[in-house]
Amino acid sequence: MNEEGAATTATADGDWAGPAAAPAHNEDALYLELDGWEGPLDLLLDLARRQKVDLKAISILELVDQYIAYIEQAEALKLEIAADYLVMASWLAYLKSALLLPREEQEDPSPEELALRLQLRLQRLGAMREAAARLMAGDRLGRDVFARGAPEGLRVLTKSAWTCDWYDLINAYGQVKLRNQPVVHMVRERPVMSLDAAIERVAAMLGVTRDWLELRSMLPAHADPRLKRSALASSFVAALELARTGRAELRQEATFGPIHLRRMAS
Amino acid sequence: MSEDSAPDDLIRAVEACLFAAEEPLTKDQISTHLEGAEVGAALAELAEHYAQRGVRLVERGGRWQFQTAPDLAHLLRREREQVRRLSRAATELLAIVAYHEPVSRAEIEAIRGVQTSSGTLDVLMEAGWVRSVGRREVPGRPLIYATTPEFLSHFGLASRRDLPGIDELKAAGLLDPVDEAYDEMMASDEESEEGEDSSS
Amino acid sequence: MSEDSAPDDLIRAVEACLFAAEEPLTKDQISTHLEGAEVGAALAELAEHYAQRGVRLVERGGRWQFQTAPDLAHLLRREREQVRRLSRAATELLAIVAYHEPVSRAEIEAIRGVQTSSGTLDVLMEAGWVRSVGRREVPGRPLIYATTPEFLSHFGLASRRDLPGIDELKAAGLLDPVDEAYDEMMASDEESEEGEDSSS
Repeated sequence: MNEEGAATTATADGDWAGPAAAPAHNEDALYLELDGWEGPLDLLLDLARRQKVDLKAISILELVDQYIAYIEQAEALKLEIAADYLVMASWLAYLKSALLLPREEQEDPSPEELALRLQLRLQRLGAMREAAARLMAGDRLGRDVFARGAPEGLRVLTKSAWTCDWYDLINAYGQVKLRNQPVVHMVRERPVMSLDAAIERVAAMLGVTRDWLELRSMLPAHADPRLKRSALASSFVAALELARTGRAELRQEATFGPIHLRRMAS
Repeated sequence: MSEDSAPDDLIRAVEACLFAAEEPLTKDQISTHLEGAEVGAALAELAEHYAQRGVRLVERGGRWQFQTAPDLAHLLRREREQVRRLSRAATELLAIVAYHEPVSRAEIEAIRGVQTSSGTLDVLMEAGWVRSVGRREVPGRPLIYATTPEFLSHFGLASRRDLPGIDELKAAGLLDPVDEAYDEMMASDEESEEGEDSSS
Repeated sequence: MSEDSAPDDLIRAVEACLFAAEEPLTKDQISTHLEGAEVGAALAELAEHYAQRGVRLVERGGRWQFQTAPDLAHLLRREREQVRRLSRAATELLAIVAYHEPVSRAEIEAIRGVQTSSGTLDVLMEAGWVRSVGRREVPGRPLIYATTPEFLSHFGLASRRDLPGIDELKAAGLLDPVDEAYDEMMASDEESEEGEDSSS
């Protein structure tokens, strides 16, 4: 039922139309429902309005007393009070005592400054409250004024202007022809290094030294790129084969790192 | 009576009522809205006032409504051209019609090797590049299609003979088998990698 | 000019266009529908013609629309509620955005003295009355919010200058942040004190 905690201030047609003081005009039945306020500033503004003077002329001291009395009463009734209301109460108590102190004992910022700033805040919030109420009271579309109930509507018909270029057309035809050509597979002769050749080659190179050699450095240097790929594959398998038969040992320090190999001491 | 002077409140109320209504209203319905007022005269006066304007007050089957003047209907529908690229399927279809015309749908499908959705052909006809040119005198008498003069002018062709022949397509690399082209690309990639290796 | 004579075709066309439109239209949108015609004068004449009728032509945030005259509201209010119910928090938030725009969430909270639940802002954005219009170039780059043309249209405002009391609020400094207002008061106090000093 409690619409955003503001049901108490909503008018019959649902629009908020006045300050939060609305339910509390009866001063005798002090209204102790903190839910009705949006926060300490809201409550302060409400109390300030009850001084029934221009917000520029409110008595801050009086306001402080009213606020503190209000909170104390709520506490006496053992109502749960949100922390920010209590923080405001103690700040206001401090402000009051500072305002009552002799001037020379005041620190910076002066209590007058703090009081003035609080007053300025209340004025600003109050101004927005009134502005909101006036805004809501204006001629609202769908409540006070009405748009045409059954507009015919303005239609925009989209016509497609198709486009295609010469290259796409020819290329498409090429692809069609290709897709439906009888497929003939031809395996062309490619330069390869056989496994036997690789074993022989790697073993021979290992025979020259006892140092670690990198596998890639053992490939034919100036070969056709396709032969090089074949040589890399075959040499790798050759290295594994040599290791398996105990003629070489392999070392790789990192995953995908270079592979080194050297002749096993015989 | 002069229409120029401010209309009276009843006329204004009927006017607003009909304007805001979501559907045509009978006299009685309007009257109910207006605390039982007699609205016949007001309706007649409003209809007369609006007769020359861009909006009319009309009665249809005992119900009253505002509507825009019929002579202005064309202004309320605006055409807008949107340039759209032909889809891959439509492009293939168009190419087949161009190279093989006149051609039936079944023949197009035989050449394309896939089924053709009817929407695709519609797009080409809408674009004005393909039209039906009669029926093939075979069982079923299928429609046959050919390209139009607009097709030639869009593609800047003097005649269909300007379409490149198969041999020319081959020479331009457009008919190279895909895997061969791929191999070539790979080979050149490796070469460039090596270049980097040796330089480092 | 006499409103009694038949309006010219351009006026009729603009009238029909706005009657048919489902949403308020800018001058440019109307013009686009009418083959680029200049419609400013026609709009002015139409607004004048309708000023006394049951339906008005109004401009809201640069967009034009017909709507019923406000004094007839009591006759047209329907049984069903067409207007969104706004909570007090939402109402206040909307006013703060409208009078201070563009404004960040922190600035809104400085005025209200409480945190704003995100749901409240969402309600206003969903209604289409408030939208985010970028970020403030300060640390944290907070989003800043402003009202929309729909806001003006819904609340019957020709522009933000029509917000009730905005000139008075501005003149009274009530739209300036507290810090600024305080500094200004102090500065003017000092000046007047100085003035007194020098005169003495």
